[in-house]
Amino acid sequence: MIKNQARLLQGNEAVVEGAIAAGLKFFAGYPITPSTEIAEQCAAKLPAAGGTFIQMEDEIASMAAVCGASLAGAKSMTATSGPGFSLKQENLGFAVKGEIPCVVVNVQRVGPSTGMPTSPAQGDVMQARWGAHGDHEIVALCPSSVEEAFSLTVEAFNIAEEYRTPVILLMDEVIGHLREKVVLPSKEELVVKEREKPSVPQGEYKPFAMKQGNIPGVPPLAAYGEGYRFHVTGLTHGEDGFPTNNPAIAEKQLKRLNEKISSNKEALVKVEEFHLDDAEIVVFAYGATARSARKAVNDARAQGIKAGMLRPVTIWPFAEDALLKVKAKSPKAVIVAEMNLGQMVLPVKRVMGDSVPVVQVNKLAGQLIEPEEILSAVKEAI
Amino acid sequence: MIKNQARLLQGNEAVVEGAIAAGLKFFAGYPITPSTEIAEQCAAKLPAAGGTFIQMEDEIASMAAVCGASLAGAKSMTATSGPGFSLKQENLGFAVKGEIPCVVVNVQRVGPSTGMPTSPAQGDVMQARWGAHGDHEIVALCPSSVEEAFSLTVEAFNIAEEYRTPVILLMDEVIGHLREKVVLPSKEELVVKEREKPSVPQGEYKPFAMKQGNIPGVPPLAAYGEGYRFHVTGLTHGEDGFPTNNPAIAEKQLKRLNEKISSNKEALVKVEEFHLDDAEIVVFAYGATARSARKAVNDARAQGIKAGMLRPVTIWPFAEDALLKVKAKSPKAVIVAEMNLGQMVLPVKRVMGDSVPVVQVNKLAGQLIEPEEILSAVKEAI
Amino acid sequence: MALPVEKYLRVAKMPHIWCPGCGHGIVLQSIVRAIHELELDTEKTVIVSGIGCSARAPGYLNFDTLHTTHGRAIAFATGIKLAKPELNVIVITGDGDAAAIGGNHLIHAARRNLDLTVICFNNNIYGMTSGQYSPLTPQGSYATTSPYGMLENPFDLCNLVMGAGGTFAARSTTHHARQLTNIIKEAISHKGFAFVDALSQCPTYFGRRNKLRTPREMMKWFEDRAVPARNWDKMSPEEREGKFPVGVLTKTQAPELTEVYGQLIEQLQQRGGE
Amino acid sequence: MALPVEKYLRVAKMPHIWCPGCGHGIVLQSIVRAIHELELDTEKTVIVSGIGCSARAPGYLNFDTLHTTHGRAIAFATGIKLAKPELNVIVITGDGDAAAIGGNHLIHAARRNLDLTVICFNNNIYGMTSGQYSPLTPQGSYATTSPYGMLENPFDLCNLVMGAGGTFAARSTTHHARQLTNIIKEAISHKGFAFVDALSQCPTYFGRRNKLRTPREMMKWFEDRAVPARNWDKMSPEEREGKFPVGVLTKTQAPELTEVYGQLIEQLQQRGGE
Amino acid sequence: MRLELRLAGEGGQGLITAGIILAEACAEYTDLNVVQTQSYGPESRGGASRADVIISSHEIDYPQVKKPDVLIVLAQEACDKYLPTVKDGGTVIIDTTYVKPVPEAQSQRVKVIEFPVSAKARELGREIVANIVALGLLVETTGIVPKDAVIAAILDRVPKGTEELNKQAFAAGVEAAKAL
Amino acid sequence: MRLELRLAGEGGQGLITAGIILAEACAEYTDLNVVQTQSYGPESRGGASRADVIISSHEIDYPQVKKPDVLIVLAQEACDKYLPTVKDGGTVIIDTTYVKPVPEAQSQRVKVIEFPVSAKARELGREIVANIVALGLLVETTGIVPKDAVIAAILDRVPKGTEELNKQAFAAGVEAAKAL
Amino acid sequence: MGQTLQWEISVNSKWCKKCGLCVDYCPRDVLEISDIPTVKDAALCIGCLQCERHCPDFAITVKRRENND
Amino acid sequence: MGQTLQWEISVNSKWCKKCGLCVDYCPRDVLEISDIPTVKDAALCIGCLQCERHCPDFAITVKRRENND
Ligand SMILES: Cc1ncc(C[n+]2csc(CCOP(=O)(O)OP(=O)(O)O)c2C)c(N)n1
Ligand SMILES: Cc1ncc(C[n+]2csc(CCOP(=O)(O)OP(=O)(O)O)c2C)c(N)n1
Ligand code: SF4
Ligand code: SF4
Ligand code: SF4
Ligand code: SF4
Ligand code: SF4
Ligand code: SF4
Ligand SMILES: [Mg+2]
Ligand SMILES: [Mg+2]
Repeated sequence: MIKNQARLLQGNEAVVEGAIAAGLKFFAGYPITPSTEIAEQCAAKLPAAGGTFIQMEDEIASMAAVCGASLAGAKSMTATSGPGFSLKQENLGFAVKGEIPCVVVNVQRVGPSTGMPTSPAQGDVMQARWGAHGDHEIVALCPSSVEEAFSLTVEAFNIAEEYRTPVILLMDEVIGHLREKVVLPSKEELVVKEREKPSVPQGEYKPFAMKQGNIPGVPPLAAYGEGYRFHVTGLTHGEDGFPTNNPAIAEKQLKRLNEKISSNKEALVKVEEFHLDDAEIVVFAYGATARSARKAVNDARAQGIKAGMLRPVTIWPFAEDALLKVKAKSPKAVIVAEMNLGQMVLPVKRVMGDSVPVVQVNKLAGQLIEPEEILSAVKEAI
Repeated sequence: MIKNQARLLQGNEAVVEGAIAAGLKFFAGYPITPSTEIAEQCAAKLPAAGGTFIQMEDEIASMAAVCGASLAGAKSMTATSGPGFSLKQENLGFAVKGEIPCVVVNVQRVGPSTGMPTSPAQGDVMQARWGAHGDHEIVALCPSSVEEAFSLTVEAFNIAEEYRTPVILLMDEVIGHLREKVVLPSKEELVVKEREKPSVPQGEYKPFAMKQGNIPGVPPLAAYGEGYRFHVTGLTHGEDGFPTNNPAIAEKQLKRLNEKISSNKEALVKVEEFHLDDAEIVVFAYGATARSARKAVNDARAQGIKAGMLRPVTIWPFAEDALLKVKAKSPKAVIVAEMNLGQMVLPVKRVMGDSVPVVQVNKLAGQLIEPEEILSAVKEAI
Repeated sequence: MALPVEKYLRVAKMPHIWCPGCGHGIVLQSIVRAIHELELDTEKTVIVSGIGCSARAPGYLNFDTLHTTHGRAIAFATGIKLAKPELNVIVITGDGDAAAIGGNHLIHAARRNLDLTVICFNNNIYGMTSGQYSPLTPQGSYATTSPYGMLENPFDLCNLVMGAGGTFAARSTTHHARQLTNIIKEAISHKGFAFVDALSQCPTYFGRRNKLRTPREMMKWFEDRAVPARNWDKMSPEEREGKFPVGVLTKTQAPELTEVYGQLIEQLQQRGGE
Repeated sequence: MALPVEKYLRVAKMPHIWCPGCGHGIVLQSIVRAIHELELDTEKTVIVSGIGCSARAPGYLNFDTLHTTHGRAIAFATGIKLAKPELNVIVITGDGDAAAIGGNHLIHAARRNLDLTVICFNNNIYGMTSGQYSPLTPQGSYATTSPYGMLENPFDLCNLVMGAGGTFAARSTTHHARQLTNIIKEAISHKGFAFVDALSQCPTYFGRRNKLRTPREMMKWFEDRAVPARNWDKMSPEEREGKFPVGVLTKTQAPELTEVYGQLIEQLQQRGGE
Repeated sequence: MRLELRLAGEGGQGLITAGIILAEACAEYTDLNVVQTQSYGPESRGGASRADVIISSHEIDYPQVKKPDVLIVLAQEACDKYLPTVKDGGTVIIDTTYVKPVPEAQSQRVKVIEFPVSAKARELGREIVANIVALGLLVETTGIVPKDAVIAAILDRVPKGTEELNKQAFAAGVEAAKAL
Repeated sequence: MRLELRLAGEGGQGLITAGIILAEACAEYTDLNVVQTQSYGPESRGGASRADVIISSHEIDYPQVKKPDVLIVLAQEACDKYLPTVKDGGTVIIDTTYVKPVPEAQSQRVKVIEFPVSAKARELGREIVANIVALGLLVETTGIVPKDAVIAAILDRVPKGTEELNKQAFAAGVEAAKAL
Repeated sequence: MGQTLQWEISVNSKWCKKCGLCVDYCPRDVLEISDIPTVKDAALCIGCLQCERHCPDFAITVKRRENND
Repeated sequence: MGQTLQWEISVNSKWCKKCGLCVDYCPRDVLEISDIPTVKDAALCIGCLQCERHCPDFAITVKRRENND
């Protein structure tokens, strides 16, 4: 028989396919359920793709090695789950501060602590935003399907490289372990972006310049070994990358660091709007939960209820504008469904204010929320 | 000359005085500016108080040792700043899950990453809430003076022991390094609480029982070496402490774990209300910033402006009720002043909804917000 | 000597989760036997572990037990021991747990000569996460993350502990179950930090990938390669090739940390009392 | 040989932040001299550090430089080296950075025999945070966190690296500045992991508290206690008391990780091309 | 059309592989949509094993199997555990080599097919191909996936040298289903 | 009443200690409120050093010194850096041993007191007590803290055997202020 | 006494995982295994405990008969 | 040639931190220090570089005079 274009891929596998398609050249990781297949696939596939895989001594070292490799010019990635994600926070903060492009995958399982290693959760959504100390913005993407595990990995690399920032691919165990039929785009269809290189002579290069670069606030990045001989530090630094205690310079740099993300929200924040136009009840859901939500919406529509779904594909920065549009239409309720005790519901409530009731559907013991559970919330809210 | 009752103490020193007064018997830490004096004072003072100080190999090990010591029955503490606090997150989550009483001090400095080690910030407030993976509640206290550094340390131990939970003492560099005149309470004036011991026979002890204990949801805690021979794990577990994959049991336990904090908010959440009664402008501030806010309120009052301040002494759980009371009085604005890019302003906005404008005063480059800066925001808002 | 299993095991939790033929059960039995033969007070003995197949052991042991985070068992145990020096504290760990993520805690406890007994269930592989290479996986061996054979050198854990200044390091295997018991007894009795490298077989992940088809075959591998420590020293590098020493490899005396600290407390409290 | 300082230093950043008489400047100079004498390509050499007084060194060096997080320099360097094996990667670290929080990365890099040169500015103390004890602080010495004298045993870092399987370990001191330069040259030239324990003085925190009143006095301490490696082996334990060996303590050859990995890539790519 | 299938037994019986092969057949050789999931034990140490496959002509939203249309069980424990989950009127295929007859109460609720799957595989030469025999049964019983697609998928996956054995095993399953 | 004082010089001159002693005097021997803060260099490696003390009869809210009422400087760099921060009409005490006369523009804005603090200390036997001489000058100039309180606080802190020297140093500072 | 049965060998069938190590390690061929191990010839047993010590599951025990004197 | 000045010793006063190590290490008593080190008697210098090698601040350099042949 002749094969068609499609393949059966596991979510974790699709991440690796996406990463290699995006140009991954370095992976450092430490095994942890339910993300381990990502490391295993990288071990198998990277060397033939001219890249390097290494299993480090722990997650801290993995995150460090990823930063180092990226500064040497390699597109880099690591993958983990909750406990390892907690350990990576300090060096993730370093990547933010040093403006080092890289992709960090967190396939979420039930916490807190060791929790339920093989069961799905969405309990690290707030941690993705706030897990590292100090003020910083973060970009996090949240796939709902194996296809998206592929495409958002490519997107994660593109954002990382374009914005000089770590990007978190925030999966859940359901998507990580799900095998699904997917058609991968051809090389020609793929949009792969590369980091901007400095255009100035070596002596004039300022790795943290305020104004240079294609994207406002994002300075071009040289690679080690190219003769620019630049300095990167986690200390608050000036445009030249050297530490400063001058509050005016510090303030400027810290603002740029944050604004390169926050002021580019329009480009960064992607959502899926499903039957939103006339929706009286809006379900807000992401990741695997959005698949249940989609079924619930369809079922509700079948029963004559005007339901819709807003799915943040970009989970951070927060999809505030899309929600404001929802709010403007004064739906009867927004239902936030998530596999945790209620995390994204907090910003949703903040945006909805006093006028739109926000209802929660939560599940936190390792089971995917079922369409029926959302549907009954929809019915109750109507 | 005869000394009076008062002493000049540094904030960090006061923490150690408070801890020893509360019964501290074990300190494990790793030096980091601006918290190091806490470790140093513990090294000097603990052995004479019959306790043990150890400088561990890193912050992860410190947090681990603190958990171990607490399970062996010793009141335990560690202290750090941002980078170390990031590293502690995984084991902090273990303490939450294992319901292990302990106190974790974070003296905040400017982040992200190494940032400005000797300059103050309040950039870890959200991290304190969300830094560890998985759903969990946390208690965090935030002193505004050296006196409070003492009293809230005692309080932190009391809450930790009573609620079987880690408690974060969230300081900032200003308070940590400030020397101030304080009068410490006498032994008799101090309220020191001890963890509840099991009252059942050894064979019947369930370390994670749903209903036992003085405080609803908080099971008594035996110490290792007392013959109870119990098991503690970071895996999701049942009442007996052994791992379970039964979603019903898991859900119950995870809910109890969270509700023992969230449903006792009334007892846990302390705020200071300053001139709130007739306030048209309410300044929301905490830690060192609240001292500037207090001056700003006084100055505003002197100029005939009805300003007031709400200071969350307990920073987590969030002072929602106190804010709702503020909201009920429909002030002209709530001004949130904090040494970060805007963190606590998010829940404040959520509670204030659409009716009360929320204004931000932020500073993020290592300088304490000045009273004048808050005052001018007050004036603008009136 | 028959083993009163009910005294030491939480029989209600048995059978344990380990695969058929997993060496970890044999090491566990050796520990229980050692505790029994030493007549340790079961109410004054705490067993601490990290995360891994091996780390599940404490759940079956009827003592005060603590199943911590991956790699951190020794650090938790440090807190227990310092807070209550009268307790016997035994750490059960895996080669990944002890030597990968937990390597730092291992060498620091060894350096401090804190009176812990650390027993590494060393199966050369990450069992719990289904067979990735560990820092003990021999060069050339296959694991899910070394699909082309392990490229890195492995540690010799006893050498590592000795290099860190450890006062007791020993090795045995599941094949040498009797010796293993005796070594664990000696380790527990040692005043100071004691490390036991207990070679164990993971038929499910290491064996299967490396053409060692049965548990017995894996244990035969141990049998064939183990050399008693007393003979090891006399062997030439060529003779040592492909072999490893078993037995007590180092045993010296040095001040133990809780003792030293106890003396300090006593001193200062006396001084304070004067 | 006169040192063309402008070629190697970021002169605009000088003078450096170190205290008067701090040994770190002497170690730094030895590194620069070694680089100069080896004629390393300054555009193909990366200097990586963690956090500490020592870790500030890269800021003054006119190379690609990376000042990372505390203890993690070797792990960052691992990524750099693996991603671009043609670079010379030199890690500058402190005794706290390398041996306390960073101990695990040190032993793993040694085990892997990754071609890094790690130079530990070992002043027995945490300088940057104002004088707490480190895992290298000698027993009995005073530090702000050992107000009653250090109670723990210190590491011997070269022994630790050797125990981890390191292929090159050497020690020298700021007193032996010339030897130190030569040792660093040898370390950089070594194909594989190379570790240099460079004893340095912190007059501000270690000296002051331990009655070593001047930098010279501290260096005299090194002078008096250092024994050339070739003599060390012949000394009895009593003779060794209070002394330490300087020189190259171990140097062996073993496959280097980037080479091995490079071969794998080549193999697989050829296979793919067939 | 959305069909939910469950394959359950013990670790080592190869049912996860069978589930994946079935899903690959759909994905790579047909126009059907498909998702496949499986049980991950708390510690993935032997014991029970389960693979679920959802096949649909439409997009598959909710990706989990709650009430399988068809269940095939190769071990008693698996049968006890999953039989009650089968949809009313659904089908259960039991491997009589290891599974006792289904209790009356259940056999009225669902259609039961009995076949000595493992014994048949042993008969063919190696019990290890019981999963492929099971696949044959399943494919023929449901009729949803073209058999040549499944055979192609089998051949994509099995080790060199075992192609014939596996084809025979699949055929045996198919035959058995036809005969029932 | 709220008085803001700043003591500035180089690391090693003991000005932080002097600031703490002054604050301890207020805290432990008077009814005054007091807070003390100091500069922490980015890396606390030598260099400039600064201690601030706020003394008040009321509660002290904002704890930092923005514009000191009184500044005492024992090093040129400190003078250059902090002189401009002094409140209009405030007082600056300079140690003429190390500090050049204050420029015209500033000396019109603030009151300048000149005294060879360090030279005086050297004269008394050890330059190390310059900080205590400075304290004497400061206390006498401001008149806010009772001198016996300060002397008591000095004696609480200084090493055994140096009590007399320190008392003399303090007295010398007081005398100097009186004489000016 | 002589060759009477001195050793009582028992297998806990709930714990036994059928790995066969007890059989492999018995030096006297006392045991055999099809499902769980069984005693083929108890008289051969010398009470060496090899089976017990190498059982990963605490499933086989060898005890001296109490009434054998 | 003879005893003419072969070595040129220079101190970078902006970098020198006055620690005195150069003086301590000079085997020929060439240097002295009150504020920053100065050359007492350049003729005694043997160009051993002890001062330079032990200067933590790259502040003292010893160069062979170029016109000394
Ligand atoms: C922080 C963290 N990282 C990774 C894991 C995943 N993990 C669990 S056990 C394990 C390895 C276990 O290997 P080993 O210690 O050798 O024990 P074994 O299972 O082989 O007995 C890993 C990587 C984890 N639980 N936590
Ligand atoms: C995670 C973390 N923990 C602690 C610190 C604080 N810290 C900075 S440097 C240092 C120790 C430095 O000692 P060493 O490595 O010996 O360097 P030295 O300053 O002595 O040269 C510490 C503990 C930190 N920056 N980050
Ligand atoms: S996976 Fe390996 S180590 Fe884990 S229980 Fe099975 S055989 Fe033992
Ligand atoms: S504190 Fe010590 S190590 Fe740091 S610069 Fe000063 S002398 Fe050197
Ligand atoms: S005790 Fe020895 S002889 Fe007896 S059955 Fe066991 S192994 Fe065989
Ligand atoms: S060794 Fe133990 S588990 Fe294995 S077959 Fe024998 S009795 Fe059963
Ligand atoms: S080169 Fe030698 S002799 Fe000349 S000044 Fe320097 S140390 Fe003295
Ligand atoms: S050694 Fe260097 S810094 Fe020290 S006094 Fe001499 S020239 Fe100056
Ligand atoms: Mg293992
Ligand atoms: Mg040091």
